[in-house]
Amino acid sequence: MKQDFKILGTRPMRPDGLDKVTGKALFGADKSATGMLHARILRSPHAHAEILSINTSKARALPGVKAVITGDDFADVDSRWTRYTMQNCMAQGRALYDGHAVAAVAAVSKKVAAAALELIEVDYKILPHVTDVDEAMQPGAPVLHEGVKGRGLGEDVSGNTVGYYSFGHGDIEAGFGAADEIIERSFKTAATHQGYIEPHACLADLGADGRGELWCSTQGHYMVRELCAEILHIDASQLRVTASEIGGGFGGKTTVFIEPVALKLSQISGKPVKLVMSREEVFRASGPTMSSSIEVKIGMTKAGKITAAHAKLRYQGGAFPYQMVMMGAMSAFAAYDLEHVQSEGWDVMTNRPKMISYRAPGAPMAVYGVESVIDELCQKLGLDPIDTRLLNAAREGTKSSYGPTFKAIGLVEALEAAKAHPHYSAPLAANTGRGIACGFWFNFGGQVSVSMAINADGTVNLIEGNPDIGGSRASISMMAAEALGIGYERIRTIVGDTASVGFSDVTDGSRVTFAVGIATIKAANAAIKEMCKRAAKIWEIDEDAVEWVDGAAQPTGHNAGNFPPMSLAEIAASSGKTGGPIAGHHEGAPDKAGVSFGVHLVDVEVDPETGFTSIKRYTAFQDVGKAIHPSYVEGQIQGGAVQGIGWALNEEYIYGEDGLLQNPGFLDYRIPVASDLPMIDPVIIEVPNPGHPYGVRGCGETAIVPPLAAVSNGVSRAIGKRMFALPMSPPRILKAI
Amino acid sequence: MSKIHISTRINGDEVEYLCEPSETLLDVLRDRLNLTGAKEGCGTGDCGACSVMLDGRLVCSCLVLGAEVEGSAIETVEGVGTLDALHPVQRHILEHAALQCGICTPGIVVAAKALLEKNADPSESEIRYWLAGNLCRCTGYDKIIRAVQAAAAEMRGAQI
Amino acid sequence: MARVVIFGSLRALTAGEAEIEIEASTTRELLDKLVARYPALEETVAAGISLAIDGEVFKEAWFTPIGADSEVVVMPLMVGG
Amino acid sequence: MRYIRAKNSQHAVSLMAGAVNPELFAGGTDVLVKMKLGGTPPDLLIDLKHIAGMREIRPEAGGIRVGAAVTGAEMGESAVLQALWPGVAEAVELIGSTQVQGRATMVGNLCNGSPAADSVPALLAAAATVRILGAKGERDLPVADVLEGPGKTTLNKSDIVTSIFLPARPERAGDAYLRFIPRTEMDIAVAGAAISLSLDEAGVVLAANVALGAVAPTAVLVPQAAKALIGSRLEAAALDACARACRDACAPIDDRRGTVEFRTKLAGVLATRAAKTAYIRAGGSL
Repeated sequence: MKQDFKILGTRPMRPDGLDKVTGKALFGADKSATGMLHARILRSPHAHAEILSINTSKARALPGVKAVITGDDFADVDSRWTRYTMQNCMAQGRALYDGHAVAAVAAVSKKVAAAALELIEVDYKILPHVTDVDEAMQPGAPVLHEGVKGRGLGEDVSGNTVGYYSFGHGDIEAGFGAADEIIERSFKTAATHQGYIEPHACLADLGADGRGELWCSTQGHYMVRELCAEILHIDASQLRVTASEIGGGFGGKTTVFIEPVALKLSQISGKPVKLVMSREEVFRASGPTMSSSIEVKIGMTKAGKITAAHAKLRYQGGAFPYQMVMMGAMSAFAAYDLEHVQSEGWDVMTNRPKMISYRAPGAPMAVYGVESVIDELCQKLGLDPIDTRLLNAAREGTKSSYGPTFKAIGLVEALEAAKAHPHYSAPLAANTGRGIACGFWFNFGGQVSVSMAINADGTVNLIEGNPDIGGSRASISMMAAEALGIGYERIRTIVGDTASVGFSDVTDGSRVTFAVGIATIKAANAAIKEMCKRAAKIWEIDEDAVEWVDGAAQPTGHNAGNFPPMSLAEIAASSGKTGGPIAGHHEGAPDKAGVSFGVHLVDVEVDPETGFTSIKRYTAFQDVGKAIHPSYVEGQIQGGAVQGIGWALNEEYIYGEDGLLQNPGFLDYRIPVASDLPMIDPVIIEVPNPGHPYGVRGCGETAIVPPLAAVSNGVSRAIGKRMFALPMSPPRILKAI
Repeated sequence: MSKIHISTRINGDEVEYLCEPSETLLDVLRDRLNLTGAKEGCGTGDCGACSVMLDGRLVCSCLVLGAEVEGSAIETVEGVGTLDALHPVQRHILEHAALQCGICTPGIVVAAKALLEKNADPSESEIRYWLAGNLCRCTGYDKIIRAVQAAAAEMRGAQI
Repeated sequence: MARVVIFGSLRALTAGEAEIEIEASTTRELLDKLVARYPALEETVAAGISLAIDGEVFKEAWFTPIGADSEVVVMPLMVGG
Repeated sequence: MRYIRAKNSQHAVSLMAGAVNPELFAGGTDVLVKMKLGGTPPDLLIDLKHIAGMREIRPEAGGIRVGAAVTGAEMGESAVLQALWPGVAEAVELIGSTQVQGRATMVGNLCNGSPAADSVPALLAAAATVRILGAKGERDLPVADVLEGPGKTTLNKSDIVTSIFLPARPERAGDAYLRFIPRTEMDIAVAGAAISLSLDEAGVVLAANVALGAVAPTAVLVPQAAKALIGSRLEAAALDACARACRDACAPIDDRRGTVEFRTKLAGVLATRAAKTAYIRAGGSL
């Protein structure tokens, strides 16, 4: 594995930076077209209702209205998973949650579109609803969809229970028998929203001939293309999707919500259609993550060795079948080397918006339960929480709780760094508690395409297919520069549209720097091979006698020929005469992404009279394999930690008895603001991933996993009472005190 | 209902437009004047992505009517910095990697510049409270605060 | 013979077997033989799975080589944020 | 909807009288949010900001008169206001973000009728009066007489509030406002408490007003809590009695921002803390 880097580990400016600090960068809602219409969506005011009829005639008659659609305008599709996505975009037959789309209009102005919505008459028959996961699992609960109950599930759970998973090994009963202390606890966590600041937005233009253009804010424009092509029954080749700059996603933009609607309105009206969600719509109808109800039981010896561990996870994922609890069940005990372990999970439907991924989906709440119980055991047995975790920590060769045997991993290094950090030994003030927790995420590889052109002036253009959600164009340019041996500033990386470069999986799973990085290195190697070939031709020596060193071709030794190195720029300059343009490309599906562990340390102060919690100090340790651009790696760690802090303290979807969402706005859905926080101190640990030529691991998701438990453990220690539910809002803490 | 004719000054230039009485300044900037630097993250004054300066005050342009700025002076992110020189706040945001997705960045730039014009040496706490109305979901604010501190230090140095 | 490890809830489809020995040189061959032996697994395999081969995770790749003594862990198709 | 800049106060009153569902418009931070969230839009918005005097903070009879269109930011920058009524100034400055402060007004905060309005408890404690121009001319009312219920005031349809008067205050006097929110900024008060008091030379409380916000249909004065402080040097027993009286005065609701139990508890805690701040501002030492 390469170790001596010239570019990796430096902190150059990102290529899209200037446009973003000057307001020039174009996000989803920033593009317009000549003759464009404005669309709006009518949404269900009920948690669950049969749609008896929709009368759109008055809306259609309003001057300026060019198209009105309902669920009837969408023909059925083959895949049931695509059907769920389609029916989430536009209800067919029943409205399944507060905010579910039931009709849409396109009109000459926003004002006319809004007026038209008021004229659509929907006749609803209200049906019983359920929004709580435990209630939804009870036999007799209102069932969202019949016939989708998970395989092998019995009569003890309702038809809302769409999946069951279990993982683990050993004999947990035997393990609990060997324990000196066993603690079993129940936890609840609220649904949270990804909370990206940019609402979903798109500009669609689809002709009657099935040729279309779509501009949208997404984590994956190929995913958008394929879903929309399937839903609209058009050819993928005919729909060109361009990813706008994306104003945050965190998993929430890994599906479609509005794009098929805008395309359908455009197809009917024959005009470009712009559709932008309001913030209220974002909360009511775009992907929150799951809420959960969790039981964790862990046995430990007096010395702190875990003898057995068992978790039961019940996740609520909204109004359609989904598969996500397995990610939590696999993550729950991943940090520990356990002989006897079992984790079980149930996916459950309710009358809430369809869940979608949120940064390490499924893991934070599972790990919250586990790390809470471990912390309580440490307190009860008088053990140091880091030493205890070190005693049980997973390391190279550990058979993980979800099956695979770990390769080189950095959990022990992260725990040791935490133990040695001044934060861990700093004195604590009154009413303050120090919490610690580990976290884990798998990280993925997946399909990727990169195309690289060497220009005659010695510069390089690179096209890749993954929307840049947090600076990846910079890290990809850096890896290209490192591989080619030229300066970072000589490379321009852009995110191509679906017609300009091959398929790429969604920007998710902390995969982009890893997977696009590998493809970039391979594309560079292909270009290098061609450049060596050109040099060999010029020198009239054998191609194999040329090697690439520091951005130049050179003979492999004196025997090969005595020529001074020929730089990339020189080879490029003559390329027109030596065989034409030089390029490199790579399409592949790299795997071996390499898991990542983090350890978070937090000091929280609780006001004993009000229950107000403030974060006084926060240090986050994470193994990232190799930090390409350390500033953006730090940013991922800091951002993930703060999202986790929000989840721990204040963020929650609040439903009333009526099944309606009570807080669809940033006023009462309380994400952390600048004044809520101290600096977040990131500590980068680099245990190289053997599966990547530069040692890269994904780093984006792990950081949201530990903070829920770290903050809860800190609060519990500060107030001397255990907390068992998130968010730990002030009324809840005060009640516990 | 007739539209209202407005003459105002935006980023130093005289601008005239017609707007509906109910249109916000943000709508006018984005939809009529093609100044899309100010973003609509919420439309209710909770996120600060639409921050602009109105007659020397930092405001959310989503909570200002297009019809009420007759004779005013407005500065948007497009008016911050010059072609050959970024404002120190902009430059330090870039140098400190104080953005990830960048959707909140225009609002942060406008708000932070306003702070430093009022207070050349703000404490960390003052910066955090001043920017509390500018939501950022990516960064955890750390690098933003550091960038503003660095810009403040540079600007103080430049004044000596 | 590769040792194939079946995760807990999938064992209902493998007659309770947690570990199965299969002779295969690639992932596709392994999956084909697995389904042939346990037809109840067909739906799960068709819907997509991830495999960990000696600790390294692969998503839906047919031609990944499998060593003679490899440990292959069958996992659900994973998703991220 | 129409938008009109009122030329003077009388013009505004007559515009109000002539419209069906008019709204007065100064900072717009409540009106525009309601419109965005789908409330019935007014047929007429009457902009008060350009009326002479509406944006003035001016000394009057030892007190201070604050015009209806004065923003929170302007109040925060007023040295005379900060010196005389720091509790009122801090209450107004707590409303919303820096951006909202650039627009929001104290009069708007009052007239919006929210039980959780930050400035209202401070105005009640300060015994402020409201100057109203209506169809029948001008009148002054104590702030308490303007409050009616959630989203409601006692103002007549064509009434406009032109200013609020903060009276002169004796020597050795101080006021303070504290609120509780789940975050440090950007939230609506879950509970709020304002205290205004004056001391004798020995540091004994001579007079006091205690007011609470967000714990009843309107902000309320709590005379029993004030009585508990009078004659004390804020000894523990006096503060306990004040807190108890505040809790007793609570008639809050359960909602997404807080529970009855939580709000009631907070009222006592906040009143105690605000009393201490006001006491120190008045020159007392604890």
